[in-house]
Amino acid sequence: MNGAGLVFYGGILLLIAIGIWGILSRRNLIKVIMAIAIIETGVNLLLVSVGYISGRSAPIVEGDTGIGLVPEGQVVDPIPQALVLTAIVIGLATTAMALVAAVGYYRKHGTLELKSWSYGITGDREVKK
Amino acid sequence: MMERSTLQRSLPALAIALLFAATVFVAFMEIDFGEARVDDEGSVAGDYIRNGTNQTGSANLVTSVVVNYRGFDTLGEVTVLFLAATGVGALLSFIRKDDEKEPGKKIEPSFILNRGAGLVLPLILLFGVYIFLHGHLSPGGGFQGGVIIASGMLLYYIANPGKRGAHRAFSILESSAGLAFIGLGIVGLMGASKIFLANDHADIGEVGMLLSAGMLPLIYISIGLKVGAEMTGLVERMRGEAS
Amino acid sequence: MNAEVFIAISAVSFLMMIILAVMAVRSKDLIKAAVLLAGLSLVASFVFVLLRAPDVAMAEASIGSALTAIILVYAIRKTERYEEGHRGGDRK
Amino acid sequence: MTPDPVLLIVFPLIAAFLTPLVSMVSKRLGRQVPLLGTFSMGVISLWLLLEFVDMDTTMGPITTTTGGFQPPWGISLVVTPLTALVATGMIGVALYVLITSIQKKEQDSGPWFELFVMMAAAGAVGMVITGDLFNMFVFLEITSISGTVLAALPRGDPEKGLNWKGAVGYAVISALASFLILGGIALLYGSTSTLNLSQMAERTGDIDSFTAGAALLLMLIGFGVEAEIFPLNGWAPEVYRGSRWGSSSVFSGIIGKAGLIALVKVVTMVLAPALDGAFVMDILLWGGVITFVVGEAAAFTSRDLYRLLGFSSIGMFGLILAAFSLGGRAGIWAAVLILIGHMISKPVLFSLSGALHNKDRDAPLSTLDGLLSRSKGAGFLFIGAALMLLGMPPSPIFWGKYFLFTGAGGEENWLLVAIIIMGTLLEAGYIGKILWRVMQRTPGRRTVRLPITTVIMAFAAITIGLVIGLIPGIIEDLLWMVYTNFEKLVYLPWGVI
Repeated sequence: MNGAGLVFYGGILLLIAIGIWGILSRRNLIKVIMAIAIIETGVNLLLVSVGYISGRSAPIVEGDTGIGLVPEGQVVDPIPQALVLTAIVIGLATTAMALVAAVGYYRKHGTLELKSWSYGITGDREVKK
Repeated sequence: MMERSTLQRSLPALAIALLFAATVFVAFMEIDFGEARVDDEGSVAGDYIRNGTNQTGSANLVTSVVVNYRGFDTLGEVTVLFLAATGVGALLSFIRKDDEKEPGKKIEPSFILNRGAGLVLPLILLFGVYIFLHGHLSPGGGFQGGVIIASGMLLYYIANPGKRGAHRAFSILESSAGLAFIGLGIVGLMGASKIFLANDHADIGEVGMLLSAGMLPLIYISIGLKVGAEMTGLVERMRGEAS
Repeated sequence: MNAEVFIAISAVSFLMMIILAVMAVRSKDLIKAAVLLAGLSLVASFVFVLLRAPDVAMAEASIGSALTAIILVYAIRKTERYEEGHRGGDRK
Repeated sequence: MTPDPVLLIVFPLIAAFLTPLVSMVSKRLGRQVPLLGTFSMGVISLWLLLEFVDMDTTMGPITTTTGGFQPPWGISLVVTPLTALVATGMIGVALYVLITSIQKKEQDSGPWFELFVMMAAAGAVGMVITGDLFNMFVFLEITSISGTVLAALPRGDPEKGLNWKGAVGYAVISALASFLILGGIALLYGSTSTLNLSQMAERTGDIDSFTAGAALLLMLIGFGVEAEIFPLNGWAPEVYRGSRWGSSSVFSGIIGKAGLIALVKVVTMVLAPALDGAFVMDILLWGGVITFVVGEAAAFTSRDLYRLLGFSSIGMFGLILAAFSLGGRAGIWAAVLILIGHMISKPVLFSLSGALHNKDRDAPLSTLDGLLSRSKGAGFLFIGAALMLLGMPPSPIFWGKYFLFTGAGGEENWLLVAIIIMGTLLEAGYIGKILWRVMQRTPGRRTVRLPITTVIMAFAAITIGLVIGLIPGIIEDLLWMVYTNFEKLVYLPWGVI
């Protein structure tokens, strides 16, 4: 295994681990959404690193190369970059939706702490007979 | 007491997170970093690299993937952004009533910000347009150009808190740019290949020129306008003092 | 750029990102966390440049750091600035 | 002539972009645009389904491609008998919800509800028919953003506050789930160099089993959240409890089903061949069985009508997943039949509950007291739909459970048989409980007037269910085709798509 891989994959997964730790240990909704944003950045980095090829340039043909001079063997994988471009925009959309829901939750319940995920019988205690 | 319970929650959480990350990390170590997998037989990306410029006429291969090969994804993506902007507006319209009761602390923009934003706005907008017009030639494109336009508009709004009312125009722009994107896709469906979003109607032209790559720049312009309008709408609605 | 320099630069960037992420998660001040998150995105966009992805770097710098931070700050302004348990915060 | 499957996505998108424009001119007209979009989707999907019925059973999938390149270079859409059936069912649920709420004046400030119901259906259809992994992620996002808005819309007057608790839970968990799926996509793309599902399926046999296992973990968590599989469904009860009946129908009939089919599709096509297939299917099987038992048990103890119906949906998701992963002819047929029966009966139950209790409060089970004497029509429709859900003989669910028992018995998996019987008894318990309340005599309570659209749509839905159950010939061809496709298109021993 090469050192660059260790640095990249290791660094990215530590980043993701911090995000998961944030989600699990924090109760503040906005902080949880921030932790998800950290995970999102990590996953995007992961996708692009999968497409990286050492010693090659960005997937853009120089202006004067023209047709016929295809940059085979010179550029990195363009697909993950295109996917990440999409994923970043989608990430903004999901973050915005989650934030609006958090603001609404705060306005209704007066707190940003999501106390329980009331599963099963526990949620029913609140229901009046 | 508080510190202790935070710690009690924190340590198991950290352990779970590290365990999870370690599993995924070991899995990723199987994928060699920096390896030229695109040169392997049957790699889709390898075919894009070999034929991308010839097939789509775009000098920027990421653009050719985003707009042409995987244009359907991009259509879905601008739809996601559209839905988010609409959804944020819809949900905030129920919250906004409370805002009127207790107006937040308004920050008055300084004179320099006020005047400066007016001067800078055309330049920023022009730069955004430049970015998405050259999406098939250089880094950047519809998304990045759209965001730049959105940031220009947001700066203008911050500097001129009184100026409102462009929401309707943005909404119209957003919808019509989306319809234009689908329309360009249907051109492909009606065309020779009968394939949605096919780029076979226009001449591909000379790679590296502004007027090249067939429908690609047209599609990227509609994406750019749509993303610009949507992001402006999204952030302005999050700000929530308008309309 | 030779391999060692590449590894060294990326290792430093990752170290910075990890420190920023830990600080953002630990901070009780949400505005501060949002700013730290924007910084994390900026470093990430630098890493995207290292990975030869200029398109993604542009998008990350503008969307990931600027717009996400802006909507986070707007959301925090509509709610509370400090997490529960913060000393001196305006707890209700 | 076969319509191009891409129209299934293009029509609703046109309608979605037109909705704000038309609403500016007239709010009333704006509400009709999503209905029109959903209706056109329904026409295309029914047409595709009928294409399969007309053809002989050897017909392969109807495919199309986008972007001007053949797969794997362009994104392809693959419509098989199974996906056509599921897509038609999901669009049917969306139409049911939209048409039934035409008459009701919801106090929303715009056509939000209609728009997002349509887009949830469009995203779900896209998830089911797409032949590309990343495209599936994009459609998943369309679905989950629509789902967040739908989860927030409350019963009764939205001005009194939205169901924020449900919305924020769903938004946060589905965002996390979708990024985990994206991580899985990175893993799979890195090891196969393709995103096309069928090409990926050919290649995953060679990848390292630990890598495949990690991808399986990520995909199970990611799609399991959407499919409301235990223990990833903690967000679901709050959504069912506080959202309006239409949103609950969309979650149980469209979003959850799409997550389920996507999970089955990804796991059986792509990941099972990379690992020990039987082991992977066992994980899905027992995940489904546990979800079934937990869901039915929670429904049994529920005191809130909407939560009861929601937990019952969760139980059904588990049962369908278990049937799919049991595999074989009996398992696949059972899964399809239970899926159809649930898609027909649950929206009817939700809509009748909505007509009874449309307030921003919990609905105790006593809401149902004496329904039959208060309104003959509503009572009979409710009893019919509830019995169909339980699986009384002419119901598709009856045949589904019959095949499930023969399938599990055929494999001599008596533990599975015993657990399914236990779950069904729990189900019979709570359905008996609510039916007992429905048939009670309660003099003095006000009579219920059902909106005419609700009566017509509920009657139509139950009729369709009865026809399928009574004349199995209608669906038999299709079931055979689902199964032969399953064997034929087999990329692999477990291939379903």
